[in-house]
Amino acid sequence: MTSASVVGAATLEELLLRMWRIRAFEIRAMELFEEKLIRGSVHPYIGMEAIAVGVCAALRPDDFITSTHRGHGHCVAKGLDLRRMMAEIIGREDGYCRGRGGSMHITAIEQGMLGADAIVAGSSALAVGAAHGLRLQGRDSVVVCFFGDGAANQGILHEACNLAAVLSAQVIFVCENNEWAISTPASASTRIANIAIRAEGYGFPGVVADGNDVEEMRAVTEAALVRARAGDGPTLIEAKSYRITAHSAATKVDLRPAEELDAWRARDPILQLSRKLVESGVDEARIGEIEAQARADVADAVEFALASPRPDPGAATEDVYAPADWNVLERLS
Amino acid sequence: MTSASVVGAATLEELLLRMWRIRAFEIRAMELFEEKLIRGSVHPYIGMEAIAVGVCAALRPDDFITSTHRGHGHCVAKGLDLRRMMAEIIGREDGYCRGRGGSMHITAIEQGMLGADAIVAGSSALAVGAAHGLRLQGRDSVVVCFFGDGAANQGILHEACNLAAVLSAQVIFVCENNEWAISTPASASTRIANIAIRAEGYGFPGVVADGNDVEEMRAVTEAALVRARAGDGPTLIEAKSYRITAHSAATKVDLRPAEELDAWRARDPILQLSRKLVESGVDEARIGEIEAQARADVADAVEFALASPRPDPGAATEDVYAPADWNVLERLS
Amino acid sequence: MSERELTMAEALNEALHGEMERDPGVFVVGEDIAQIGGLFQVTAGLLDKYGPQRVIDAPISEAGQVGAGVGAALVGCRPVVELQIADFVTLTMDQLVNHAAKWRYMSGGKVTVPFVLRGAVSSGIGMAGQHSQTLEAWFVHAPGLVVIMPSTPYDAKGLLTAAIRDDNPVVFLEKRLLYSRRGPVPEGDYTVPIGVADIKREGTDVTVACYSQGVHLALQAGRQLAEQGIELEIVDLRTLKPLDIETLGNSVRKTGRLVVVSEGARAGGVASEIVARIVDEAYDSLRTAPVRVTAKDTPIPYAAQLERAVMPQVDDLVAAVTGMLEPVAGS
Amino acid sequence: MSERELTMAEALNEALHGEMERDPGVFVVGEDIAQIGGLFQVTAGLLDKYGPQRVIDAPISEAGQVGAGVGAALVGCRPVVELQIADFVTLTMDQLVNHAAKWRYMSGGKVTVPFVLRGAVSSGIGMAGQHSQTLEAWFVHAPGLVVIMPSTPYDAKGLLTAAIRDDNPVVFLEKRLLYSRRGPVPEGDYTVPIGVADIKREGTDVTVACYSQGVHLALQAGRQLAEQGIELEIVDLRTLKPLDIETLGNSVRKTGRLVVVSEGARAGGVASEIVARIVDEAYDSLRTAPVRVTAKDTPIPYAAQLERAVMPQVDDLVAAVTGMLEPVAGS
Ligand SMILES: Cc1ncc(C[n+]2csc(CCOP(=O)(O)OP(=O)(O)O)c2C)c(N)n1
Ligand SMILES: Cc1ncc(C[n+]2csc(CCOP(=O)(O)OP(=O)(O)O)c2C)c(N)n1
Ligand SMILES: [Mg+2]
Ligand SMILES: [Mg+2]
Repeated sequence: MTSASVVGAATLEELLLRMWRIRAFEIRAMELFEEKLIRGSVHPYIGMEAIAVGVCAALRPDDFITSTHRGHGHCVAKGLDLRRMMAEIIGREDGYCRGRGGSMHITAIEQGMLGADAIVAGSSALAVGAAHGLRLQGRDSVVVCFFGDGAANQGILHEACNLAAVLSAQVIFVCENNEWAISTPASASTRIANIAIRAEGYGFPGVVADGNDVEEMRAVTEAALVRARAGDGPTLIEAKSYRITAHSAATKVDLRPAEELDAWRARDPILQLSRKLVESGVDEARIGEIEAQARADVADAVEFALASPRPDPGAATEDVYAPADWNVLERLS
Repeated sequence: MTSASVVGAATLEELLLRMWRIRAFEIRAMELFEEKLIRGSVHPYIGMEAIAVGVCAALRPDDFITSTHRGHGHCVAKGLDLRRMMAEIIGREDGYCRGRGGSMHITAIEQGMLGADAIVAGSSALAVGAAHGLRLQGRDSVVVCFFGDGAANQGILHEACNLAAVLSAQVIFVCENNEWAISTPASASTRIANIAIRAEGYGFPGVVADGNDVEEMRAVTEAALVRARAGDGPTLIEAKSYRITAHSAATKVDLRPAEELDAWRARDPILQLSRKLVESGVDEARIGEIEAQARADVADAVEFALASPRPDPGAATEDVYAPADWNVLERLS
Repeated sequence: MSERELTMAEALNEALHGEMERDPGVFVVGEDIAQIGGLFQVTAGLLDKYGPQRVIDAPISEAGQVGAGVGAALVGCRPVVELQIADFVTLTMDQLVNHAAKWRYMSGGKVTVPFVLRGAVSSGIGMAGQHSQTLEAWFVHAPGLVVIMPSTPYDAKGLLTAAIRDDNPVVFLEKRLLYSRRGPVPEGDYTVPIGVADIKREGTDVTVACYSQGVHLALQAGRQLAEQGIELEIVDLRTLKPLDIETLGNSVRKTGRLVVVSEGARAGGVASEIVARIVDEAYDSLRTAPVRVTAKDTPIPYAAQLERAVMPQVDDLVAAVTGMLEPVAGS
Repeated sequence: MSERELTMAEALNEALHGEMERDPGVFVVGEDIAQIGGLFQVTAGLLDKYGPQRVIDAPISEAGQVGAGVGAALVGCRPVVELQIADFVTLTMDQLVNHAAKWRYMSGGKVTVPFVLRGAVSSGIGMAGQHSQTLEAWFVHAPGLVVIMPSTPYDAKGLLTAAIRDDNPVVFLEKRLLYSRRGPVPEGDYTVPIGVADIKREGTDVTVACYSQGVHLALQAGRQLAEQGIELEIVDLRTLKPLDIETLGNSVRKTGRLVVVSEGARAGGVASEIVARIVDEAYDSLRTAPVRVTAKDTPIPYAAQLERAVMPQVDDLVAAVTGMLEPVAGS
């Protein structure tokens, strides 16, 4: 497969395909974790596909994102190659990070992906600095920072938001409020109903959006992009959504009430978009084709990944430092 | 002198005396810094006396405060002994911290002073934890956390506020907005007019108060105390004020516009309270007596401090660890 | 009397239950520690027994949790804060080092900060760069902190109990791969003294200073080398600050040879500190240069064979020992 | 040609002016660095020349500033972040170590993070517990970071220039007491190579490994000891990571004796690391045990005589040297 194009006004069918690619990728990743082909952890983006796909559909290729521990969806939506993603998360040489990073650290700056970050909220200040750097370079590229409801309570996010406001940085903060942080509901980690209101405390707009509605996500992002590119500063978008799977493939105890899960399953973003397409006249079969296409793309990615060589253990100590005059092996302590 | 009593409803004259004690203390401290009797730094509280005195006048002796680099005023207002304070900041054995802490680290838990903190915003989480600890002990003592406008942008403050909200901790956050953080005006470090609005983002009340009006400060604190003791959680009080002196006794460049300084000098909290007392019938001479009394108290404190022995250098390595079975000298690496 | 066996996670859990029962000032704070008992079940069952005021699922804000712990300690409680993964301690260094560690000294010795910070060191299972570090060297370099890293369930329970009762701030690091290891653990109350090393194997040829997972590397190497007639003396340091230099020094004086094992990065690591301490303590008894067996100076990579390549292995230790026993040319 | 003399603060300022002029991607961020040019005037004059987009008075939020620096570096800029006081680095350890230091490695070597974090080490003037630390040992223990601590204005300008041009994240620590020290500094562009130690005094009897303020202690001790006929060889390490073990090793092979001076706390400090490295490198050349002269393991106290008591002094170094030259009984 080739990486999905993210330019221009993608059709709804294209958006559905991207959402399905994410879902199919995560389903396979969870299986590969069970098969012990993936180590560490996998945090599936299942149920939240409309957020990343909607946001990234509004971006230009030269815009940037930063991502989280739950980052596969952001990568796919930003147009990364499923093959190299899969190779990374099973730890092979053709992976985006040559097997060094794994699931939580996919980085592809050439495609506007500044990096996934396994430190909750950790990448928020990076996004601000990247935006400021782009401004200095005379570029109007925007940086989107994805983070979770749990991440919203980290100090670094506060610092990043305030700094972004002061610098009028071209940043969009996207809070993926999926109601839970591992076993802790958002209602237990804050006393407020909408994280978006915190934007007022920094002096920029905060918007609540339906994170299961890909068109709404694209629309709110477009508005925020206009603001950002005009130099008017950041926007905080709170996308209300839910993760349909457990926190991670390794999760043992899941506290989410069955009714809550069922209610959100009924609002599955893929289901909703499919239904909408059918209502607008698209053939049921075409929907099936899209799913099949996505699954085939992922199967191809797995095949590619499994055929990719394992990294050479002898190279494990390389790339700690960038090349430099001093960087000759015997000087490295 | 004996330490000022802070119990009960202090009269305005008593409050004026406390405010004068702070001012007189700071004036002498700046002189002693010039004379090189004080090392490091001195951050005078001059112009902000109404905040600490108003807030602490509302507290019970068994309530607690945490303080900042600009902490002398909080200490005096909380009823600490001027003698031991002065001995500390000139580095003598009779100081509150036996000369280990100095100006930025006065601690007197026995008087409800959990410690001054030279890490801007650093003590905010301490205040929350102390409050929770008091609750566990079945005490309804409240903890007041003083911090500056500059401190408001630190991550730890965000974490502390949110944690306090979630725990319904008996904390009062008092933001001393004196418009400047060293050379950086508050208007350059945030995009908002009132830091108090950030309280909404945590789900507790935020109040703006006139930090140069000691009665108003006492009144808003009383309201916050009722809330806190009832278990209803924290309040953020933003006290608008100004430091009349430069950032510290060591400051070389001071950017504050003369007009701004003049305007605030005219609103000097001591001046205002004195005027009010006179208007209400108090003799001008009595006002002068209060000032004289405060200056005498401070003179006595300086005399005491200078007579106090210098710490024994041989004891410099003591008290790193609390006594413990393992804590015999030869085991200490 | 049949010896009861527990996993290290269960042993730690018993210590917490015991201390919370014993002292109402003990409380626990962390992410996902209450309702589900922590990702590794170290806090299991506490919420039901002690309620949400003493067993707190905190918002994700590690610095705030540590700072709150310090504040609660100042008013006389004994908080235990859990870091889900020890790497997140990077977020708390200011509260830990500029606050917990220094508050007593800066107050002139007037206050105490009885506070425990626990965290899981997670290398060895593919958690990659931001979830696999072990930073004990930093804490050893922060005067005021006690640093503990147990290797067995027995030690874990006794040391955590001692840590909670200690009046000083303690950093207590638990190797995640050891949580499921079983070993004998007495029921009820006991402490393992802080600052006392334990000789996990007696031997005459080479002293191995180690702790946490390193002890298990050493024990395995000890078995292999015994077959070749080489007898390791394995000194489990257990506490890195204070360091039991007496026990270690005596062992080195006996064997004349030292290998230090640490899973931390090599440069500036605990192994370097121990070499320097032995140079102070027993230089004249050394028959050969002490050798460090450590992780390499890299972040921890994801792929299995890369992670293995940067972490110290039993073979590295065996090679270090045999290397130092070879007759040196010219001597 | 008369040699121009500058203070270290002026030398550092020249390096910043030079690099900002040369490379539009260089920008500086910090507290009070723009309008007033920094508390120590290291960034003086930059705002007027390069404007508020490149010379930024940031809100007090050290972690955010460091994180922003990393982000800007990722897109190709060369940010320089100033910590007003180096102790505040505790607030940034996560952004520095889990982000700046690791991003390249975790990306499989695809990205670079050309980022400099500067800060003033402020012991010696009564700034007390939270403003007097020197934590280079932590950074040495964080693979991916370069660590530089200059001792002279010449080195400071050349090393800061090199640091800004380097493609790696650099921690650059400046001893505050040295800011006002003068020394010859060439005009214009030059670099001092990273990873190359400088022999500040040649001698035959004892090698002193030192850096930053320690170099000045050593030079003073060297003058005193020369009067007694003892010749120190003073190796200014200048960069602690990478460490120029070659130069240091050669010196120790010549003198057979090593004293390491560091103002950091003793346990887990850089001095321990250097002893361990020399044990690896030149054990057989050592005629006596290497000795560490360091700060004591305490927070830094306020009162003058207490601060002096815990910080290493010239006398301590002199005593260490004479102690190791005394004939050892029985040898
Ligand atoms: C700083 C930090 N603390 C804790 C963790 C462990 N952890 C990983 S994911 C997670 C929950 C994050 O919740 P949220 O931000 O809502 O994202 P979600 O997983 O729901 O997408 C936690 C606590 C971490 N990775 N980093
Ligand atoms: C974490 C930290 N960063 C920076 C400093 C240096 N510093 C000391 S006071 C100060 C300004 C604080 O401003 P504000 O909070 O408004 O308090 P004010 O001095 O105005 O009372 C700064 C930046 C510090 N002490 N701690
Ligand atoms: Mg969530
Ligand atoms: Mg201020």
